Amino acid sequence: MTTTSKSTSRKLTIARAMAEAMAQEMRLDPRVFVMGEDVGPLGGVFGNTRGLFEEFGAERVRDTPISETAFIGAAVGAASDGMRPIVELMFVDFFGVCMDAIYNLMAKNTYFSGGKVKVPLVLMTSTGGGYSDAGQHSQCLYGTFAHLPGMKVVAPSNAYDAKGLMTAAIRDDNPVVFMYHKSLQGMGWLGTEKGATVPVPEESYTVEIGKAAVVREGHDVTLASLAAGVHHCLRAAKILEEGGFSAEVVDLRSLVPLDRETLRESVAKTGRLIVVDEDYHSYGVSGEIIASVAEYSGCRLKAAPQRVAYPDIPIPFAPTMEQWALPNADKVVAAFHEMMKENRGENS
Amino acid sequence: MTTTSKSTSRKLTIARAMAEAMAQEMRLDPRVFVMGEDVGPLGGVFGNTRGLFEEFGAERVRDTPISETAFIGAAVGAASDGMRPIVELMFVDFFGVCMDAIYNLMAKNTYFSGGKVKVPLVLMTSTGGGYSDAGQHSQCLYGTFAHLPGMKVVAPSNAYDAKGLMTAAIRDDNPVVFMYHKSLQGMGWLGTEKGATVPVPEESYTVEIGKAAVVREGHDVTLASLAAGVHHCLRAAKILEEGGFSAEVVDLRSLVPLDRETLRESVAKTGRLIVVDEDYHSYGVSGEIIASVAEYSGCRLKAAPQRVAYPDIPIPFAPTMEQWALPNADKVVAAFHEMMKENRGENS
Amino acid sequence: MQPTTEQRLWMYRHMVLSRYLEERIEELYMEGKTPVFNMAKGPIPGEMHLSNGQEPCAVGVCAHLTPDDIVTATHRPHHIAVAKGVDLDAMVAEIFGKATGLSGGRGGHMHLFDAAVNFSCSGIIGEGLGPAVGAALSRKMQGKPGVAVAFLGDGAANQGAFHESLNLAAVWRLPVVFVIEDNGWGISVPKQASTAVPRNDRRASGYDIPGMHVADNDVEGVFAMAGEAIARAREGQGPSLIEIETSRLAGHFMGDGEEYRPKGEKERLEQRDPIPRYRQQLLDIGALDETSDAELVERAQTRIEAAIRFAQQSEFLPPEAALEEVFA
Amino acid sequence: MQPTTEQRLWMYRHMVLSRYLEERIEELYMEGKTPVFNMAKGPIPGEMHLSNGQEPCAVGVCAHLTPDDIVTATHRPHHIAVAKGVDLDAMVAEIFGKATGLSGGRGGHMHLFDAAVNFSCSGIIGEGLGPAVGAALSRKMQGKPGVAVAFLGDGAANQGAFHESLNLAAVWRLPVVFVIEDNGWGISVPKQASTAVPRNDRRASGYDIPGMHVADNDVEGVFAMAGEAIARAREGQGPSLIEIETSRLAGHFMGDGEEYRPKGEKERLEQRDPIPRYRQQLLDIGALDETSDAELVERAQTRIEAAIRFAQQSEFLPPEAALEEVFA
Ligand SMILES: Cc1ncc(C[n+]2csc(CCOP(=O)(O)OP(=O)(O)O)c2C)c(N)n1
Ligand SMILES: Cc1ncc(C[n+]2csc(CCOP(=O)(O)OP(=O)(O)O)c2C)c(N)n1
Ligand SMILES: [Mg+2]
Ligand SMILES: [Mg+2]
Repeated sequence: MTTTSKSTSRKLTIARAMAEAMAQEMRLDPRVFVMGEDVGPLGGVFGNTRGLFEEFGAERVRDTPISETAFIGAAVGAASDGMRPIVELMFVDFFGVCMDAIYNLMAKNTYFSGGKVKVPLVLMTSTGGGYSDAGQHSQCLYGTFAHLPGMKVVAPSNAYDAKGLMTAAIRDDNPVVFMYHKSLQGMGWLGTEKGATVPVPEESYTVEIGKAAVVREGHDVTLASLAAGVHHCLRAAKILEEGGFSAEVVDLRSLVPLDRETLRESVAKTGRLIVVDEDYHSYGVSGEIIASVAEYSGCRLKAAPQRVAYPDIPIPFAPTMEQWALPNADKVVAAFHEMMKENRGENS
Repeated sequence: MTTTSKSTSRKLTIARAMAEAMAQEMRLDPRVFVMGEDVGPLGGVFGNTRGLFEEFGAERVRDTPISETAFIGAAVGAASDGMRPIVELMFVDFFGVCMDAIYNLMAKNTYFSGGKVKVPLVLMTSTGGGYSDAGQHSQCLYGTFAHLPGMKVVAPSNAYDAKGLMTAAIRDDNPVVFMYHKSLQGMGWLGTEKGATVPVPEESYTVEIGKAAVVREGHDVTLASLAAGVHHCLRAAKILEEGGFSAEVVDLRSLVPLDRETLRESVAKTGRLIVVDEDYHSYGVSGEIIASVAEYSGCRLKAAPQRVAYPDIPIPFAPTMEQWALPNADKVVAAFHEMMKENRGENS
Repeated sequence: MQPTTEQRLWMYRHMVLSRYLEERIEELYMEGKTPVFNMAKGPIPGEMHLSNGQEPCAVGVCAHLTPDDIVTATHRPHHIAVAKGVDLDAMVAEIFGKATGLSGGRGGHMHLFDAAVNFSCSGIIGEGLGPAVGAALSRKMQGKPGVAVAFLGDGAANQGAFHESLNLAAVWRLPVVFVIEDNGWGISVPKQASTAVPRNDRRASGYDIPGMHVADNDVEGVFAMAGEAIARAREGQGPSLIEIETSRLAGHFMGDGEEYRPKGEKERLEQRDPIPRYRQQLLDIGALDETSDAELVERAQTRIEAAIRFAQQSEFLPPEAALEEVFA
Repeated sequence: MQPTTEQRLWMYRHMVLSRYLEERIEELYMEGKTPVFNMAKGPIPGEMHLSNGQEPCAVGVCAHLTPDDIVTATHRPHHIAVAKGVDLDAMVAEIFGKATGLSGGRGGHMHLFDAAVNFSCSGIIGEGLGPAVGAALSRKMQGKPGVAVAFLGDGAANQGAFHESLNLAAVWRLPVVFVIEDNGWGISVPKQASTAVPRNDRRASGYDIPGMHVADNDVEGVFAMAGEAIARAREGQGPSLIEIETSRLAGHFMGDGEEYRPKGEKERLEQRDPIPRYRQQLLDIGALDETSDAELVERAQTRIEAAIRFAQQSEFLPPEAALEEVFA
């Protein structure tokens, strides 16, 4: 199902790419509908439902009360009854008010029913900081969602993947958590990562959930990341190139399923691994990626793997502190140079 | 503050050790009180508050409505106002209905207030399966709690540690999540892991939060685990001993802070690591432990580290399926033998 | 609204079916658990929440439902499953964890899913309310008939999910009925220690929906109120809330010592056991006579015994099947 | 209950203080954000929820409170913080993220904590209710005086935390007052699209507690109702719920285009701006004259300017301070 043609040169932001994927699926399939806070006339606080209310009306683009437990639970009930809801949890930071509906209900009903009840539901939610929204509005929580079985988890780094993953998510018969990073949305007021706004075909296409992409080839080190982190890696790779080193960048795209093969192949080639993760350092994505490589005896590492992750602290408001704590290209470059000091010989 | 005297030969179950620690602290400090569902006259579904209601009455041992968000939120409010609540979340599986109060409030208020508001609160919660309570009553979720900054997380494997960690937790000025494993509680109806019921001094003592314990020394492999997993490791170590191998068992005891030093020292000595974790396989404790060793260049591993974790599936009801999926000593032994097939040479 | 004779007998038969099922489960559950009670042992391991005494809630509501209507039930689901027409063989097999069970043994007694009759339940307090609202929304959006009924305990009426779900259903005027089985207890905590109002139907006005109350575990009272609420829902008049005074004749779960119960409560409740009471009522009005009753009871027992045999004779799935059905 | 002249002037002064603060923040917030609005830029980055128009809720309630009483506020906290007596210098410095801020810049505008006057707030809808209940419990258990007031928006009244907290407070008969600032909006969603009842005070009866209502953003109406509710709480008569019709004169947050507002609404609300209205009221009854008003306004402005200067002249903590204060 994956189409890789990028025939068009039309560039879209992730916000518009998401909205376009939803609109196309809503035109095709009357069972698809959207609900969440401010997804209607406002078009989503992060712009990802813009235009949907105007085209599909209040029945299919439903503003909800601030009742995440009820409306996500309701989405599960609707999905089990034949609908294909797309629900928005405005900030992933709010998961705590509704996690039961997400992980005990949405993620488990298929299993509990022995596969007889399907839950085709997309839960889209914004992640990430960097604009001083402080500790309850800036988290990524990738690890929190990826840890709990029964839901797929994707996090695109650019508009092409965002559209393709959204279409794939809507067509998937399973719950898919679609995590979009605010700094990539292309909403001016959140700053804009230019690299996220890329050519997007007008026609509908899917990007397969569960496949990582090698977005830059190299042979000295593997930089593995997702969403905003991919752009830090790409910038770091450029800096490293200037220094004569060649970095491979793996965009995980999907945390569940996790494409360990692509990751391991890359590290088997480069012999070095740096994981870049805006989620908290411990017990999360960075640990899992490193472990996935370490436990695989096919990878002989030339140096201990490193991670550039968010420290284990709540996210501070003051920009000085927040920016200092966030991953960035310089930290990745520094980690690489640190790594090069270690000499394990060729097969350590 | 840590007393290691085990002068007494009186054995207690973890349930009784927890209750004793609470009672002793409640006698000392009028600010300490207990609340949660069925902690009063019933004495806690898992027996850990038995006797408290009789001694301290309904004011200090408060049965609550089934309103976890409100009563955990209330505990935070009380803790910030000078009280020292011990709150029970009956099964950790229920975290989804109240995680906001736990991680956005309890865990962050100290930081948000710049250290000016303290939240001395113990959140105790039962974990673990093995008795066919199915997918909403059998989880461990260690990784879920350990991943989110701002709360300490402990999980004792025996009554001595349980009492000492509970006392330490109550005296701590920070929120501490105290995770007790049902199979270790010593409640007959949940089966009983004999090794968890150990001599416990009558007098009050603390076990330092954040210190792992080497509960068995060895030199061929490090078996790292916590709570019920420690007993699987100890059994595996015995089996391995019969085969002529010497396993070191590290009881992590505390996930936050994580005692990476003890862990790394052990692996530096043994050169091999198997992590045993009843929590879900991916993005959790097992990944973090492996990564913590792999990223530390002081550990030269003789074989790729392995994990014996719960697969990434909801927990099935049927005992045949559940028992098959759970970690156990045989799986640890098998992982070790698998590991021994790999020959990396001495410094790989 | 008065039931027809046929409806009366249907309700009575399903009460008898459900109770006999519980009695047999109680016996079977204890196999392997004596002399030492260990929940992990025996042919039915794990927690077991029996519904003895709460049958009026199930039958009085489900008498108005078709297989097409949706029901979400609680951790105490058997009586409701029986009344909703869940496949008995597959249900009992699920309780035994067998391959022939509703979900091959992956769910067990708290996770009974029968898509054919739109039944599900869950082990988390208040968790069924959101899905019922969503199923009702689905029907409304698809223009398909169907009412959703969410059952919950009196304890569950203090969960946030209760409030959010009632509000959402009311704002969107959805065909849902919320039915509280008020047995006066949430495990060991009595209702008055956990609920700020004596009667939860009073909370309906906070959502501008009708609140109804049935006293004394009265089968036909439930039938009447539920009939009204369900008719309203079918006619597009939106949700209702019903609270039913019922009784938990057993412990919270099997193994519960019940020391927390006030002395004499259990005996008092047993004297008001709704099944003999309803039987007498039916005898009194001539809907039933001793012979037809004996026949009905025997047929019910035979049916349950067949389901139990089916379950006992079924195999377990191979252990590796644990890995399947995580994703569709 | 009628305010004394002193109370009237106190309320008016704090409304003026709060409004002037918001006006200045509005200007300062936009520094560095023109011509392109980017939330990350300028001396005050991040989200900014102004309280313009909602001052009556803050002053009418806080007029009855001492520093010892507890207040938990929302994501829109400035007016309440000002009325509760939060240290203005440290508060403004916190909004600027400075070392001298209430928490050294770790919290920012949605996370203002001033333990000296028992004030806190949070960015999660409904999150302050549980802590207010707990603080009230703490006072009751310690036998210390003190009432807790939880402020919330009308949108928050549909969160599960609302229901659970009101029930818990009522069951335990705690000294808490829940105050709903009904500005008719939750971001872009109007109240009638999210709330099943026109007035949330109606929900009080679901907890057997008094429900009160104040129409038309009326300062002295708030004062009267809050006075009653707080007095009840102090006397041990348990919690109350008050809903206040107020108005959000600004957007939901700075940068909000507000296209979703019905035409003319904003102008209508501005004409009913509570500050000139209350000023006129005070002039009419002679509590204020033009001179004393001008003086009061000037003093207020001077105070705010001083706080802003303090904030502007303060340093940031060193970046590594981000790692501190995670644990006590
Ligand atoms: C969110 C949540 N909290 C707590 C529990 C534990 N629990 C299971 S049943 C029960 C009591 C429920 O009382 P009620 O709703 O009245 O139902 P009843 O058992 O009386 O039928 C509790 C507290 C749970 N399953 N889910
Ligand atoms: C649990 C949660 N859901 C959603 C949000 C996003 N959000 C922030 S403010 C707001 C609107 C709140 O409306 P209301 O309670 O009426 O307060 P107001 O903004 O009108 O003062 C929403 C939805 C949040 N912060 N927390
Ligand atoms: Mg009950
Ligand atoms: Mg509002």
